[in-house]
Amino acid sequence: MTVDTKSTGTRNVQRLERVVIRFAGDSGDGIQLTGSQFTATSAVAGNDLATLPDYPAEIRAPAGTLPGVSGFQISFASTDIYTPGDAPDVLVAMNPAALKVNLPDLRPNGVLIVNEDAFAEKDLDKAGYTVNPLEDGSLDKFQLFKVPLSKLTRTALEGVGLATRDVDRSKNFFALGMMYWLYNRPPETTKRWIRENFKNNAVLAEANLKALQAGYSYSEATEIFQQTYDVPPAPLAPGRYRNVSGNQALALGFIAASKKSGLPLFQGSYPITPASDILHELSRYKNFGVTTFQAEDEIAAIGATIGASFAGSLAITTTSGPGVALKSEAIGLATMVELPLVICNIQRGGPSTGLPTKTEQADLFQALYGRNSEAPVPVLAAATPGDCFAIAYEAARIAIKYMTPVFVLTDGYLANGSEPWKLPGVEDLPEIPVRFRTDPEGFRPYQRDPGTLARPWAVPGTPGLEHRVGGLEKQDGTGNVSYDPLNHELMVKLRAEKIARIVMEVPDVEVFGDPGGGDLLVVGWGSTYGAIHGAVRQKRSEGRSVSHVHLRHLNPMPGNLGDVLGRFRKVLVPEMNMGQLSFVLRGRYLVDAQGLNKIQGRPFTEAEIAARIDALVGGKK
Amino acid sequence: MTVDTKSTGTRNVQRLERVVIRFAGDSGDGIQLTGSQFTATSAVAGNDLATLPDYPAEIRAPAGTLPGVSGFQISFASTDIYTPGDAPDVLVAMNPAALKVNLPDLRPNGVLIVNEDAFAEKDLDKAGYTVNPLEDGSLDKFQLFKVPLSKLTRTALEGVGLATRDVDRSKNFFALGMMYWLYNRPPETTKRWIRENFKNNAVLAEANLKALQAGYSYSEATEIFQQTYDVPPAPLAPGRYRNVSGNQALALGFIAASKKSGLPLFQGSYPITPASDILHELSRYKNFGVTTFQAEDEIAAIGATIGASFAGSLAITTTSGPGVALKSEAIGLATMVELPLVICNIQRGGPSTGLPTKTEQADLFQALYGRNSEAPVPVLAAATPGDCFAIAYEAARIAIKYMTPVFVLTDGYLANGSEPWKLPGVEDLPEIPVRFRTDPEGFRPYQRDPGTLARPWAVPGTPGLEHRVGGLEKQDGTGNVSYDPLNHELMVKLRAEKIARIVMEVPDVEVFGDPGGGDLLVVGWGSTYGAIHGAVRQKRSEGRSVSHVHLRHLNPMPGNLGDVLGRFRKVLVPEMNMGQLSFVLRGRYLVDAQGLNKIQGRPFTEAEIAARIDALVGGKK
Amino acid sequence: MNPAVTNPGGVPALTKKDFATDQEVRWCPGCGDYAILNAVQQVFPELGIPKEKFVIVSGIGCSSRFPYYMNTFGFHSIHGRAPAIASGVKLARPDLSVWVATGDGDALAIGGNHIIHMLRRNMDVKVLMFNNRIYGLTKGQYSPTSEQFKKTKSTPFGSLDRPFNPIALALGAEATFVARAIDIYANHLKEVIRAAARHKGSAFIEIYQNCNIFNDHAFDAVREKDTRDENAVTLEHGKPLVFGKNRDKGLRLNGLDFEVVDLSSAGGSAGDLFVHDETAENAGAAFLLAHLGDRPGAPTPIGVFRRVERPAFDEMAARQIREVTEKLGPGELETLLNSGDVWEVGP
Amino acid sequence: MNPAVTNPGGVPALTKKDFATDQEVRWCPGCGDYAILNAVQQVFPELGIPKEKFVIVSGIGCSSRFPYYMNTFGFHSIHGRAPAIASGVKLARPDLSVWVATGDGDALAIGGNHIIHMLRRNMDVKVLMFNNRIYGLTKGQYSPTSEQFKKTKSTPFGSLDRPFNPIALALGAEATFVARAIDIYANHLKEVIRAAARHKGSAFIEIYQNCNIFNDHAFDAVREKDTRDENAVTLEHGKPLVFGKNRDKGLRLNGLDFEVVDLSSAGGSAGDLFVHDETAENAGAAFLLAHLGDRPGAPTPIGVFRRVERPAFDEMAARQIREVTEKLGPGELETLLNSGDVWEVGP
Ligand SMILES: Cc1ncc(C[n+]2csc(CCOP(=O)(O)OP(=O)(O)O)c2C)c(N)n1
Ligand SMILES: Cc1ncc(C[n+]2csc(CCOP(=O)(O)OP(=O)(O)O)c2C)c(N)n1
Ligand code: SF4
Ligand code: SF4
Ligand SMILES: [Mg+2]
Ligand SMILES: [Mg+2]
Repeated sequence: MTVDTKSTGTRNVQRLERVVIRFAGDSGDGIQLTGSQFTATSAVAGNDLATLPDYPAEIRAPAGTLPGVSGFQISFASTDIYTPGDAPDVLVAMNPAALKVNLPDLRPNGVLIVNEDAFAEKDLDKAGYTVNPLEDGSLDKFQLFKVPLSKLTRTALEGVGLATRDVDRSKNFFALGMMYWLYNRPPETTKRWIRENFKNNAVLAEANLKALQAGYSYSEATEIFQQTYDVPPAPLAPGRYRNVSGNQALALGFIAASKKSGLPLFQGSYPITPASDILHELSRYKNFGVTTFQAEDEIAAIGATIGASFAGSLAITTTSGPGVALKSEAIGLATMVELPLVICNIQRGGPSTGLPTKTEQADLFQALYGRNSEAPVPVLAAATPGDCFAIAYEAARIAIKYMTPVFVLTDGYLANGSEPWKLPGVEDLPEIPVRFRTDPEGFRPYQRDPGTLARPWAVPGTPGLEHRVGGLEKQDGTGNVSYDPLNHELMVKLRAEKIARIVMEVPDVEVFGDPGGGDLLVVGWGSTYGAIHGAVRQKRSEGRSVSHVHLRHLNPMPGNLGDVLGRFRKVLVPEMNMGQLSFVLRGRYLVDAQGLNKIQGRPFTEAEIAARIDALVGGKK
Repeated sequence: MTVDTKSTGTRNVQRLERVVIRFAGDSGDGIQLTGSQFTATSAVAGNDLATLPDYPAEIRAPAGTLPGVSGFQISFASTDIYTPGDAPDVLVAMNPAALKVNLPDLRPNGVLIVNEDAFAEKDLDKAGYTVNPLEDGSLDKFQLFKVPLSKLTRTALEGVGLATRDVDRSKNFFALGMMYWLYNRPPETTKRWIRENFKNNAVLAEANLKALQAGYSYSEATEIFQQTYDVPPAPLAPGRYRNVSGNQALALGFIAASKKSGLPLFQGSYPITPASDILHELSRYKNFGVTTFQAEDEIAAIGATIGASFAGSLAITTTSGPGVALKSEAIGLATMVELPLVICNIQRGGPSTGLPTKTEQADLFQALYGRNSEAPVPVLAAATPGDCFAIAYEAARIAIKYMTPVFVLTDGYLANGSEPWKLPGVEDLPEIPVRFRTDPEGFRPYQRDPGTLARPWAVPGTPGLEHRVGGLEKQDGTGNVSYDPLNHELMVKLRAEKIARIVMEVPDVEVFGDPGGGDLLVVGWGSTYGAIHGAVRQKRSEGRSVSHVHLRHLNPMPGNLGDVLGRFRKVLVPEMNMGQLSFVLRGRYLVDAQGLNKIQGRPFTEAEIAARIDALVGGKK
Repeated sequence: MNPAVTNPGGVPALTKKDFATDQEVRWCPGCGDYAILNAVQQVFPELGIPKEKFVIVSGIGCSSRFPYYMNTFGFHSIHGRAPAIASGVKLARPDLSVWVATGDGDALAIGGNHIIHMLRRNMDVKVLMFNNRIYGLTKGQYSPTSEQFKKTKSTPFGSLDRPFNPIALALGAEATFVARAIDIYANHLKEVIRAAARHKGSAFIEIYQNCNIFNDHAFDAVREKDTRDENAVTLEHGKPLVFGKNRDKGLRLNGLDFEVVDLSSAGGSAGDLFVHDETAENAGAAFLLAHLGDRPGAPTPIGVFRRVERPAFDEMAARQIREVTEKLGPGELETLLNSGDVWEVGP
Repeated sequence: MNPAVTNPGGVPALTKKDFATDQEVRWCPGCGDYAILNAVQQVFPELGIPKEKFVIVSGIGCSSRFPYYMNTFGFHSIHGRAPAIASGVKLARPDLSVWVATGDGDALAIGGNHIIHMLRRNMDVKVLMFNNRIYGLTKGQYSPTSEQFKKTKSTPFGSLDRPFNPIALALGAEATFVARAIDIYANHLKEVIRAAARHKGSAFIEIYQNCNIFNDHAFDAVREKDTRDENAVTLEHGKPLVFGKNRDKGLRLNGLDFEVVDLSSAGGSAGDLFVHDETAENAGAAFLLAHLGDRPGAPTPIGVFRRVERPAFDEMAARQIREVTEKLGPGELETLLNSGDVWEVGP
């Protein structure tokens, strides 16, 4: 929450607790870059933060149109924060279309910075404005700053030796420079980034550096902002931090698991939004012994993954919902041959192709039930971008220990969003022991570990362990094909029991709030963590009897969950779907869970959850 | 139940109420043929009946081995019956392997007819017998008839002009002749069939006719059976009957829907056990305007089906569980473009390739939830082989009326099993009105019918209705691509609401037993109908307060189901899976449904269900 | 029936505008897709087919947005499956003119199997494959037609896959019509599209398409004015293969190898040049031509590689239904239900 | 590394028996699969590869039960996906000798895409495709290699699909090793399998296999003693193409067409016969030979159509990892985690 952002009329530095800024412009305007630079700088400044990129499905929708608008929201604070914020305090709009799409979210009296050079008639036309909103008074309730960004950038870059078209591309750095000044942030991190990133193009590097500096100086010189702000560092737990997106963290988690287990990492994948970045990321780490295989489709991707697992790799496959649909038959095979692999679903809006660049968490059912017959698989879900690291690591550990495919669910919001992430100590990571079977004496491919029920991992190349696996039902112990009725029932139950026993790996849920019970328990999973947590904290601070439980393990669920649910008078499950977790809780625990369902391709705001809490346990009227 | 089958010592005809016969032999022995001939004859004789074929996954497992054993069980009766019976009264075993596999099921004092010519040492070896069971007294508790079937057949066929190997192939007809005599059945139906079927091979026709007659005459002449039996016609409802298997009935149902709707039938399919026969069946009916397309895989099969639906056909795709897995992405597309099609899943044992020739009903979750994101689809399930006709017809009707893909679930047991089926009057079938949109005036591709919420079916070739559909989220009404958050939520809800409204088509459940409530309600779905119904009838006749509800509509469920469930103290759900319907009932109605789960690749027996009923509401001790 | 054939006249004259939709075209400025759209919008009105009889099916990719911009019936389906869906449309309604718009990823990565099966079946569907040798929509991963060792988002150290040669693959799949064109050479592209429309059966057209965002300059050699004449040879039915800015080079067969002949030099004679025959029963020449561009110094052929007549699948399917119906009589539901061993149970 | 090459000696001598399993072989009596199993069991011990280094992956079908009968590592996977799984095995462990056993349905219907992609990549996996021109396991539907107009369970009035020519398809997919053999001609089959094993990269072998239950006699012309010499020509590297019971016929190129030469007659001379070159850079001859059997009077070639050296995918992938590691140094987890903009928050 911001303490006070009102302009006081004299130039001064005001201390704020939390700020929400949204950059918006054409998809060609470099908005994602601008946003991530501001993020990096805020991270280095020690703020807690959360981000929400939002870009169109088209590569380049026609310039200046509403569908072409790209946005990036960042919330940074001197306190713990959990979401990129509900309503932005500041909106930077590079053109009329960006203004039109984003203005409804700007909070009253918010700061609105626009590139007034982009408000010519044809620009207004494309955005569907009949009158110029900069002139018709419709923006009166905001603090409007009309800045001739294009013109100023051109002036600043005179003589650099770039064509006008290219010069105009630098105007995002000009805007960024202004924002750095406004928030008293040194532009050093970004300068370093520009130098590094354009090291092969000195002219562009110079242009961008100049534009950045010009924006900064312009703000200082013109005193356009009568006030600047300072958001002090957040009291983060001591340690080393970096800013990571969910997809990055996921990739790092698997590399860490590979290193700790001593197994080479194999990724079989086929590009799909918003999962492709994991492939891009991992393909850079060949010197970690990572094999990335871009297959001809999702089926081949998981096929190769299963093959690599059979051959003794830590094998993963990464995709989004439609890709998981294609992989379902092979996942069934993996449950039958009981090989370790991790299937990551970076969920997006559906059904079908749906809203490919938007977020949703509607593939829980698919992960749990989306296969023919009884093919149970553990399901884990990350709560925040940084948590993707831990979830990936944990999924790999469970897969190997229990010899099973494991599902990891994240979503577009986690994948592209970022937060400061406290680096784990490599030595603190749990061990991942791997015991390949090597002894031929008494070897039986489906002989199970009495504790975990895992079968042995006997990889090709091991003398004396020649054996056959496959998708037909196996005889208990020998693994030979068996059509025996009772053996089939036994095997179905053994496979189920093996997954059920993974509850041993699942920590009991911890209740944030009143562990002993109360009026309302809000249960969430996945990326809703931040919004739910923020809302519950707020409502608790207002005295409501409301608690929060967040599930990172969807199958098996924590052993104490049934008990915990029973202690609350009401249970609310906010989800970005039509009530999937809610249904599962009802079915498993016969608890009358109610859903709060948002299916808009964008995350919950804290306010939305807070409002429902109010409705359920009485709020301010 | 048989009234009395004990031999009385004098030759006479005894009247029985119900008989269960199992034929068993090598997969090369023509067992399925023998079984279906006995079935046809019993059907024509007016019995109620039910059958259960059971054959190995291999085309021809090595002759004489246990995995090569093929079986066919038929139960026929003068009363209503619901299953092929638990323990056979008669077992015909053509070789030692067939004896070994099937003997455990024969009821004590049952009739056991064996081909003693097939019990040479090497035959015993292959079946794993160390001593000859025909001689070691181990069969004393049965009425054992050792018949030199091979020798007798060879004698009978002398001079027909067939090689010994081919002569031996006719011994199944000899055995069938004996059974006809034993059960006082005229061999005419089979004779007609032989003449028709071997019309291009006079020698084989003669051989088989002779063998059949020889078996019949042999029984009469030798008086080997001191008693024969008569099972009078069952009091079936008046009408014309024929015997159908589930796959046949399904095919007929779609042809009927095609005729009644006036739409050409299109089937896109890829062969898979146990669904292939639907393709075989429909491909014979080209003169009904049926287009059957054997695609390169299941994805292409449903792809073509969606295309044909777009182009205005009554389009169906038929497969089993692994094939459905592959189709999941396309089913999502079908929900988005809202086109009518029917997806038939003839379920088989799983997971993965599992037990391809065995039955199971473990794909309910897959049908309900096996897709990315929120893609609801109506799900129907047939209860008996004959019911497949009605379900297919109903699925087609709903698909067209609501413009939606519809799932039909049957299973291997229904598909291959058969029962007497009362022919529906063509004029009694419900109408299937089709209203293609033709008027360009005000046409909007996603304008919905206010009642059903169906969108218009505007097929290519219609002037003025040119429009585009696809898998991206659509704008309400126009169907244009839309990334608007609130529109997305609206559309997700509209799609869900459309499916929910199909409850208007779903009759309220009728309780067999005590509609007002009682101790126990047994809820079933699919092919468990017969076993549950039989068990519940039996237990009711013993005075237990137990009722039966059988679901043919799994989504949406009948409107009164929640109420009905609430009237019973306990709810039991027998399923050939780990508890899928049970879970859904719990989740939807918060009822503490208990599962009775059998996952053995074979159907429940009445006794198994009766035993659980006893355990729950107290039975005979 | 091929609608182009059965609807020769009586159709109100259509224009390019009739085929434009009200949807904003959303490709990057400069994308080669615009040129292809333009060409198709120009050819369709000429074909004598009523507008409502066109169906364009696509998969997923930048290229697959094509149907949105064509005012015909359209289906923007799922990744790779357009040929299957189009096959269903055509089987259900052989009177429609069915087209597939697809990309190199859509058609040859995930959709490879459907394409080759549709081609071998000779289903009367026309495929426009926009080959930009990259995955455009997912922002720049290499595709099955990308050159080996290409550095892309997913292969920062270079890709390892050897590419498909789409023409050779189509020929290997027994395609009856195989052609190649270039996005911006409108007249040639339109000629090829017309020929595909006239062809009865599957037609496969590879269109070199520049993706100026993720794979700019991929086709410069054959696409830029100043280099193309030296690097591309246009296949013309019944004509010798000649190319070069001054049409001073020709191609001659030496055994099974093509060799370039300098027509301006003394030894070069137009007499022994290879004469292209689209309709040759033997696909050997087409196959050799498909690989011509691989060899240094040899030009890349554009135009129709192969065009042979075979019965179309959809036509045969319709005929089979007609013939069986003639033979057995139209199916009667009542009779069908009553077939087999039927018995009567009295009241 | 190709294990055949890197493990030349030091391996205890293996025999056929070492490769038999304790599982009962469950094909129909008389099925051609037995002969293929026999041949493979005889060749494997000769290859100088330790038994545990063999992996055989299959899909689903009668043919795909193959791994159960080979005492190596084996994977009986799902329908059509064996090439993908095998690719994963080979990428993870390039030191293994990886084989795919598959059928015409498994490989060319549902699995068509994986096969062609594996071939173009030149993944070092050997494919034994049992072509019986039918779906055996599902009891007799036509397959993508069945002749057109075939009456089967699913096509009682005759199928309409034109078949794939598997050799042509493999060549169209840029395969580096393509061959054909016949189930019961053990010596030739074994020779071809040996050549595939020696080849570094993908090898595709089509094996004509008789299904005596659902498609008996499909290959009689080239499979029966009395007809085969007239109907089949054996391709031998560096040798002219000669066939006939009395080796009295030869094949000569006339332009791009093969023609049969009667060597016994006056005009016939062995001098101008076509000399087979497996290793020709240009796949044109192989492609022409692939279609030879289509023409009446011409024999069906068996043997190796094409065998060219290209770097294998798995080898390149391993090399890329080595090279990047050499260049950047072995990855350190600690360093990786600490990369980018890292900052310290004090206690
Ligand atoms: C099942 C599935 N997998 C992956 C994707 C992601 N995807 C969309 S388009 C595309 C590739 C597009 O490449 P291409 O067909 O060459 O089209 P272009 O964009 O280059 O025109 C991919 C991988 C998807 N939409 N669906
Ligand atoms: C996903 C899936 N679809 C279909 C099947 C059914 N099926 C099993 S084998 C087979 C075809 C086998 O033909 P082929 O590969 O030629 O093997 P063959 O039995 O002739 O050796 C089919 C369609 C399956 N097992 N899985
Ligand atoms: S990304 Fe490439 S192919 Fe896609 S629209 Fe842009 S320029 Fe065209
Ligand atoms: S069905 Fe055919 S292919 Fe299969 S085992 Fe029998 S003979 Fe062999
Ligand atoms: Mg592309
Ligand atoms: Mg086959």
